[in-house]
Amino acid sequence: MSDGTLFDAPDPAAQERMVEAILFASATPLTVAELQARLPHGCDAAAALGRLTAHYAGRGVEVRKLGEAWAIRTAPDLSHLMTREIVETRKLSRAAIETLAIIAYHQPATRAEIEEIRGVAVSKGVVEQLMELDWIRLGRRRDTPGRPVTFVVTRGFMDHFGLASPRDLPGLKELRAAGLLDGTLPADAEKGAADLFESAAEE
Amino acid sequence: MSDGTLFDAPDPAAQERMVEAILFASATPLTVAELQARLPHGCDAAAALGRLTAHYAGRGVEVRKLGEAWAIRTAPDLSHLMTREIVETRKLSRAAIETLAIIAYHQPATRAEIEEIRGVAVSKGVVEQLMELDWIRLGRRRDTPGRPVTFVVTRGFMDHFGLASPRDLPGLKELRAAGLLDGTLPADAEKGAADLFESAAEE
Amino acid sequence: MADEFTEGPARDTVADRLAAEALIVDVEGFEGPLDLLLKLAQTQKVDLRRISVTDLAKQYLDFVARAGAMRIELAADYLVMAAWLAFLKSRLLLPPDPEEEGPSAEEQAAHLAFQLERLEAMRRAAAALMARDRLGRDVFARGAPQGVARVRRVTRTATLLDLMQAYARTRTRDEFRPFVMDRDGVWTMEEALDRLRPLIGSLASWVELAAFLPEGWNRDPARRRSATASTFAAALELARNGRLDLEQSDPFGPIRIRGRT
Repeated sequence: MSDGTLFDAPDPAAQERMVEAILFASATPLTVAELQARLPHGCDAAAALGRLTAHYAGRGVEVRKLGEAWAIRTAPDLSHLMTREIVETRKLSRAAIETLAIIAYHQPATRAEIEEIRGVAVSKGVVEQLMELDWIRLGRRRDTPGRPVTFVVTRGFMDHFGLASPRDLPGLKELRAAGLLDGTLPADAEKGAADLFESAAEE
Repeated sequence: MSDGTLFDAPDPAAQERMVEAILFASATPLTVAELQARLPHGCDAAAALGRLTAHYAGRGVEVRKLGEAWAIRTAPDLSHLMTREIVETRKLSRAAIETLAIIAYHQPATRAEIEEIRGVAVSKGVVEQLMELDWIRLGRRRDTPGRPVTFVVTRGFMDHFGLASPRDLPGLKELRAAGLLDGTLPADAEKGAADLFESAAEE
Repeated sequence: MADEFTEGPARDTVADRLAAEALIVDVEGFEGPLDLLLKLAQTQKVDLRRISVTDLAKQYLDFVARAGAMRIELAADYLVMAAWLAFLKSRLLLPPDPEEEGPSAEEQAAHLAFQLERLEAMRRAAAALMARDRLGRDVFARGAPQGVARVRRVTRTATLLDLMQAYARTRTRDEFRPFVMDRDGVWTMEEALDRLRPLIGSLASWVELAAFLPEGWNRDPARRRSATASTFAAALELARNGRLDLEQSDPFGPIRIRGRT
């Protein structure tokens, strides 16, 4: 590529085509930074994404924001046509589903916090299963005695459940308003959870 | 779905959306017959495919016929976006850095002169590598029997090493003062290097 | 973490927990005492915040008694909860003791109600989450993703320090000396050329080549041989370049040169 590209960025339509090609080719969502890194110098990935999203509104596939990343996905109303593509997944146990929900709504969440909410010990298999599904991962250790590990949800989780932001978790506002998300958490833990949501939203 | 679909086929735009979603999600190209089989009754897969192909003309991906089947593929002119170059930076080999140093200190230097100082043959690969790095280039041919080619350092070399001129390189005396040089110098080495600087400066 | 929740079922050491887990029997599909309590609370059909904890405690204790009668081995957690509920129930029924430290019975009951409400809320949230349009079930990713081909390119780099160290190395290395030709007894062709070039311009007549040997190179045979050879080679080179003419009248006779204008 010549040095000229440093100064002559491709025109907006060309940038949109490029983002379209890259997003189409990827099965996993890509962040704006990742897109930017693959575009020629001088391109504005965020602006191109905006135009592309508008272009695909109402089409059979759509550009979706999934957490901090973007992907093209089939329109949900066409799922009935996709029976052949459905991937049969092992049914999740009630313990796994509840553990996942607790991590998603309370993240970062320690094992002790999950156990306190569910009233039973978290079995090792559940955490492993959720990690294997790439729905949860380890967060930063909690800065409390014992420095317990925390769990947070992943980009894969946002992708799987079609969430544009952690704020889009169903019923999050109501749960928070009812004081059900921060009841017995120590003050610092509460702050930590709030921070995570904030920083995730800012990114 | 009600029996009504038997009689009320989805409108053309809806059919195009359906074909779009199916082609997008399919792992393999699909024939018109296969598309037809997956669309609701009354749909015209070929017509929808035609509209979809036209819609994608000139975009970052295109609807392409592959044998008897159809698929969405990256536009050929954007295929370069699908490769990612990983640039790895490694230290220059000892042979290369020594050859470069001799050229820098003695330029213009012939291959025979470099070999005489290093005591080993200069490999073609080393010279090519230094040329590729744009650190050395061919100088004027030496006006001696055989008219051997000479090597000189380039502007790129000075930029990389932050030198205004190769004459700014510390001489052997300074190298020794800086502790970079210990051991005994051949009697004429210092003088020789100085002489060469002079002649290089004259050019 | 568990420490701050002292009023709950005690969770002590890992060993205790492991022992407890070994005893766990999934009684009628309940996942632990809190789950069972929630189920029982829901039968009261009131807002969980207004639940009667004394009634709930009674229901729970009845359940545990029933299980005991049926010789169902209950996990330790259930029994710990039963003991704690029996204690809480008795405190709730007695007038509060002003001397008592720590949370009041009402506070403990309220906290239990809160826990039940929170567990229920998390269950609803989990159900709502699972009901979303999910990837691979309701929405689909690209069926034929195209990977990014990775092209590895290696560039080399060096610093000024590397360069200086390399040069110092070439000028000092031990094996350096043996490769330097000892030039004391050698008159190189370059030197001969340098000597010849300025002289031939004014050379209009034939002069013997031997006259051009440098001074002091005539006595020592080795030095003379070197000087003769290099001067001869230099003469050939200059003749080739059209700078001089060369002649020899007979084999092994003297070689003479003349400048060409």
